[in-house]
Amino acid sequence: RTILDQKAELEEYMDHSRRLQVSVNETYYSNTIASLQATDYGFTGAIDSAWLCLCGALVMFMHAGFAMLETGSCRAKNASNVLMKNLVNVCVGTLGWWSLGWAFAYGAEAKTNGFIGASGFFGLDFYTQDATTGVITPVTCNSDGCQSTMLSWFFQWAFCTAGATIVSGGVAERVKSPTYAAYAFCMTTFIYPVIVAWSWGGGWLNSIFDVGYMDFAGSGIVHLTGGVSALAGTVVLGPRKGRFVNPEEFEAHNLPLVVLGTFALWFGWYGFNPGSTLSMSSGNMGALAAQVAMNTTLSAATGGIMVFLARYAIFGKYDVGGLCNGILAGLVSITAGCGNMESGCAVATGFVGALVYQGSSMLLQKLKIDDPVDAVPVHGFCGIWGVLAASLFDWGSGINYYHGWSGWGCMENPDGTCRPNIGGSAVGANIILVLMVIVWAGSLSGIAFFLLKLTGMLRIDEDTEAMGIDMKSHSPPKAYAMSTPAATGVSASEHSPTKAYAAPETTV
Amino acid sequence: ELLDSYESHQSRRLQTMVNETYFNSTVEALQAKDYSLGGAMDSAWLCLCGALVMFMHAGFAMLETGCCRAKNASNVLMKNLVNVCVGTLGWWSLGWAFAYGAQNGNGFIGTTGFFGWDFYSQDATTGVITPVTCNGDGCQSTMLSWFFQWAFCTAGATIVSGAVAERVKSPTYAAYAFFMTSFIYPVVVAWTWGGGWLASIFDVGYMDFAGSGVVHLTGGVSGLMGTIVLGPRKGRFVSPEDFEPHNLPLVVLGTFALWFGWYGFNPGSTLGMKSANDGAMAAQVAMNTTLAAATGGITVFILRYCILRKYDVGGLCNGILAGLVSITAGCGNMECGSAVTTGFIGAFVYQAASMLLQKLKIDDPVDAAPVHGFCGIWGALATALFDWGKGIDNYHGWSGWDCMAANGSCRPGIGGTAIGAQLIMIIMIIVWAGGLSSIAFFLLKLTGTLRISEDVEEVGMDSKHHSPPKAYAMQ
Amino acid sequence: ELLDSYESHQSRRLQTMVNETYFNSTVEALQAKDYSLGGAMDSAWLCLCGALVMFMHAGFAMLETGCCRAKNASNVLMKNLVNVCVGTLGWWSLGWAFAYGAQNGNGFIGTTGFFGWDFYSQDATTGVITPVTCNGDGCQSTMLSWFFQWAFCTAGATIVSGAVAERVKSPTYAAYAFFMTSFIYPVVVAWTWGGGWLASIFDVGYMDFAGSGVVHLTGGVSGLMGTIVLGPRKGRFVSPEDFEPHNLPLVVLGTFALWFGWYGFNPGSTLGMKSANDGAMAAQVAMNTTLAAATGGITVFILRYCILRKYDVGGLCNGILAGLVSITAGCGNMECGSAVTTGFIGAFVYQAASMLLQKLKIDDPVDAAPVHGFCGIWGALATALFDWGKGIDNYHGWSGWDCMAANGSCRPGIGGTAIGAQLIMIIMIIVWAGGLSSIAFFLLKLTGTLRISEDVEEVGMDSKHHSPPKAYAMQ
Repeated sequence: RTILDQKAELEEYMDHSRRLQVSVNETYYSNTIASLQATDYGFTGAIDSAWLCLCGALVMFMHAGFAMLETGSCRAKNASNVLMKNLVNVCVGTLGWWSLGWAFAYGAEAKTNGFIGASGFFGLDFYTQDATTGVITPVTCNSDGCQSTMLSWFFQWAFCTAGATIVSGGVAERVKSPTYAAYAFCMTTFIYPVIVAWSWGGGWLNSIFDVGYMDFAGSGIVHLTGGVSALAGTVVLGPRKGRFVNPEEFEAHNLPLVVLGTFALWFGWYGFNPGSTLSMSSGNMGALAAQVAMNTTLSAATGGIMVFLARYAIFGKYDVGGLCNGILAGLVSITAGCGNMESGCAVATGFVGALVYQGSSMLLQKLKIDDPVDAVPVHGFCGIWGVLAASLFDWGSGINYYHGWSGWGCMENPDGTCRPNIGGSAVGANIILVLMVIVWAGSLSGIAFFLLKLTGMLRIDEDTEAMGIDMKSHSPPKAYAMSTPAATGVSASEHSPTKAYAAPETTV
Repeated sequence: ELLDSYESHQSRRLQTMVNETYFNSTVEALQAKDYSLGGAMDSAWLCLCGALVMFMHAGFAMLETGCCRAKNASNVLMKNLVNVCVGTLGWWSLGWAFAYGAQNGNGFIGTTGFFGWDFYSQDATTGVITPVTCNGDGCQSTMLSWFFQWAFCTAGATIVSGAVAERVKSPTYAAYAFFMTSFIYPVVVAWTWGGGWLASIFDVGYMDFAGSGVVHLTGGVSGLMGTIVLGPRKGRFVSPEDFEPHNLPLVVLGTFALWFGWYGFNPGSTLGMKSANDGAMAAQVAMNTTLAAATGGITVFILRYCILRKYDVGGLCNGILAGLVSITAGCGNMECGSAVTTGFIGAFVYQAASMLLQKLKIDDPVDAAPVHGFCGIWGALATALFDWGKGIDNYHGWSGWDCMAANGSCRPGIGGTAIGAQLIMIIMIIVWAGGLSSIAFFLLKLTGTLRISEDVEEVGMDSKHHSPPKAYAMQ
Repeated sequence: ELLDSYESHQSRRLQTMVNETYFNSTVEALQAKDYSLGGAMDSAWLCLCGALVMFMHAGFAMLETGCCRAKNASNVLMKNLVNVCVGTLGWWSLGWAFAYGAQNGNGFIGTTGFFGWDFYSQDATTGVITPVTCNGDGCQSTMLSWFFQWAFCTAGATIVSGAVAERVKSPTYAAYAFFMTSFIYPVVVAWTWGGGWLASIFDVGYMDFAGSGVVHLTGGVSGLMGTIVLGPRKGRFVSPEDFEPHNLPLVVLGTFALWFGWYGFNPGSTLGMKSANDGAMAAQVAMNTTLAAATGGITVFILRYCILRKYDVGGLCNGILAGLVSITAGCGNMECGSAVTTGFIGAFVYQAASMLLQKLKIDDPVDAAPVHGFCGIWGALATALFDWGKGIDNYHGWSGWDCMAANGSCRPGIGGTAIGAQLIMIIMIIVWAGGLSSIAFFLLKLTGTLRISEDVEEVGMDSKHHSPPKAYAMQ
């Protein structure tokens, strides 16, 4: 029996081992799983790139918004010049960001010396090339996934040139164009990049007070930098001639352009803020982007309607330009805190931002500081408010659960418990950020403009200002030629009666 | 010893075998990653598409401003800006909750989620926030839905602003816009996209992929009521040449911006982008949208040329919009030839409606009612008439490329029922939105707060009420 | 009992081992999920990029309108709108089939897919539709390709509309636009992107990442032929100051819209977005596009200032476009320093070509031929000259970051051949598109349907042919 039984059992074993052969070999298993993981890993790189390329393009479209808004807000006789300033700004700024700016802002050294980066000039070292095979690897990978340095360059380029464009509005209609181009280069290669190095680049503000600053998409880093520089510029330049004598001559010359510009900016802001997740590789990133989009929307709408109502209450007139600037004020205010606020706080932020904008706009008027497009109140003052709001309205429950960059959980101790009582430090850190941006950008811009003033290259001469820059320095000499052939004296005068309308213009 | 050798051999092989617990945890990690990527894709897609839809406001603003007279340009611009601002607050405070809040089976209106409350859950002890809701399909944040649908809601309300332009009092319109975005439109959504009674009517349900009926008809019929109650602009049918568009480049720019934004409106209405099927659907939607827009534009243009013997750029623009509105409901369940036909017929619907309004001396400054109302009706019908299936017996509806099934087999003979469901939807939207809007406008008229004074209308609102007093200072 | 205990122990362990069938089905599910996510990514990417490219029509319309005279503004706007509408129908009916239909080895022209037929497969019995075609790389819907390439096709045709503006008869231009989008351009695509004879020429093949040659040169050379056959606008070289742009804000807006749209045009030309390599390629393309645009703009601006001693905003705008066109072919296989150089040289090419046309008294109202034609040639050359490889021996071409390989090792000495291939492509496009376009325009001229009458040209097309008779009524 035992022998037979043992034989049967052994046969069963042999059967079993055949069954074992169909279970999975570890090498095969590992290869299969590794390829699946690699695909997922590759997806995160793809989705990050798609997200940031498209968001970067939206931010780039904000230049169209700035150009239309600023042009519409200025006088017709300088329209070409304002358009040109915006175009030159983005072209020069691109070369500045490429040559020096990115390296100062995001070069690896910023993380160690805390102040400024020093690698990646002219896009060098943006990829690695195998010396023997010549094969190029354009991406840098870590555990989160792979991103190309060029992706960061592109997305941050859009931010950099947008920041510089803010200044162009503040100094419009009286600054010499080559001077402004030189300043724009300075702004995009040094002033702005150094602030980025301190903050987003991983510099000293990143760990200040053991909490670090919090500025999700750049109320302080981008808008305050641009706004305070514009303030320096407009103060040094002085007001446009006659600005406070007969203000009605300085009204916006083309409101549809102003509104179009506002919508384009609002549209672009959906790249600016949601894109600042800087990746889209997980469901959490997606949820963050959605929250950012919602908060951005609410603050913009609240800011716009509040300024509109405030202006109506004060002046008894509808002010479309004010409504537009109110929307921008709301957008700037929410830019820092869109990622760590809930929707009610976003409405509150936009509400307060509207009051900040209106108050500072009236203050500048009172001080006879002439800011043609209200760049300083919108980007500077609301930028300050936005940075403060980001720490005051943090998601956490009360002051004890500051979330900051941690998203939806509290900032933690190394042992995984929530760090108590850091809300105050966080507010302090953001105040330091605000002060440092004002000191750095304000003083450097102030010095730059002041030196230019001393050398007489800053402001156009009175003659040009009276006539309009377009007429003096541009070809064609005016931005609009809406008149009929008859009015401009074209040979076709015999046909002119068939024209149904008369020219709105008479030439200067 | 036979056994011993067997065992040692076996155990050596076993060491290279994979332990199931380990395997399962690895697979779970991979599935979680895929799940998470799906959420990321959905968010990226809807955030970007929502932004495109938001840009349609720029299109509406430019189109309407360009179509009106220079003396009211500022006012029209303002109306569009105020509309989107007020509408945002309306959608946030009440609208979303009425539209997409839990209906608790009433089938009529949602009741949760006012002011964005309950959009995330917070752990009471740890304070950790979970912003997403997950189900078998993946995770989406409620805020994502809020944002994407916000763009639709305010776009729908803006339609009305065109119809009542140049004569409505601005604060009155702002109040109406709030009513529209917080109640009229959300209730229509609650019935349909929100899963209410129209979603299951006749056991087939309505079909309106991106909102020919839900959005455009709602806006269009409300605009029509507004313009009827307001009456025409002074002199509109006496000296029509005074009412021509004052700035055609703005009109064309607005049209292109709307067309561009429509690629968020229609393809984005897949409401997700986590599978190749979603992607294929979006591609089909994009193609159909393109074809209907182009067909509608060129057809209206040719029609107008036959009638007027003049080129009418504004007509061409409205024809493009007519094509776009017509295809909005059916872009997901039509093939491309049907899309061309839908646009073609939509052009005739628009042109006929536009001439009808002229004949009835109803003054719709931007032809909002013909474009959004009448073509919206046509679009909602076309989606049932041109369904992919093979004839009337294989209705696809929301099922995409497959027939509507019951117990695993295709349900026969439901094409007629589907058309019936569409008719009910159309009628209910007209009754609801048209009724409420006309009541609202009529009450406002009775209180004298609806229409500006004759004096203001003569001079232009800009110079009376605006600072600066004119939109252009080109000199 | 030894055996018993062994067996029970063993079987317990065996139960925790992974069965291969189970493993394979699990892995297959995961692979299918990844495969599906890849299709979703591709679709989201190309739908959105296609929409950006479509928005370039807004840019073209604003740029061309702003550059022309106020009296023809409506007509220029109309030409752009008609172009995109007619072009859509042309691309749908014939164009896509000629360009991307199966060539059956003829290498010259595709022959399947007219009117969007065969874009999906339908099961004859169940009626279930499968809209995607899958291969080893993943699944894409043919409609996705149709949509993305549609935007390119109509953009290419629009280039011509700028060159012939202000004097061509509108119906004539519409007929030409149909011919362009249904035959001239699709055949060029069939030779290149469609996989025809230029794709394998000289055993290296042409390299044109996003279409400096395929799109821009085709449009530019056709525009040049059109403007030569038409002759200059009356008085153009007598009183040039009358022909200055009538609305510079529109010009600048158009330029920004085009630049914005180019981020769909170039990065979207990865034609997929399912791996980190696709993503890195898109990022590189975006960076190079940016640098060339900025360099081109500022260089032309400075050149013009040196020549005119005046600031020329229109020149700056065209310089940006010149930089963009120049980088379009090589944005994928160049490093950033080369992109700056390409933009820099492109600016000179543009400025020289612009002055050459002036000298030859060829009147190109928006400088379409210098921007798209001449810079298109330069771009197609630059892509071979500035290839990533180490010198002439390691040509990369379409292989991305690696050399073109044969039998696993780099093929040496093919840089020269590659330049040759580019030259053949350039010459063939000039011959084909230039030849057909000039024949078409010449025949139209002979029949007297090409150019508007002197009378109309004098008064302006708007007041003669348009309703309303003027584009602006600002007063």
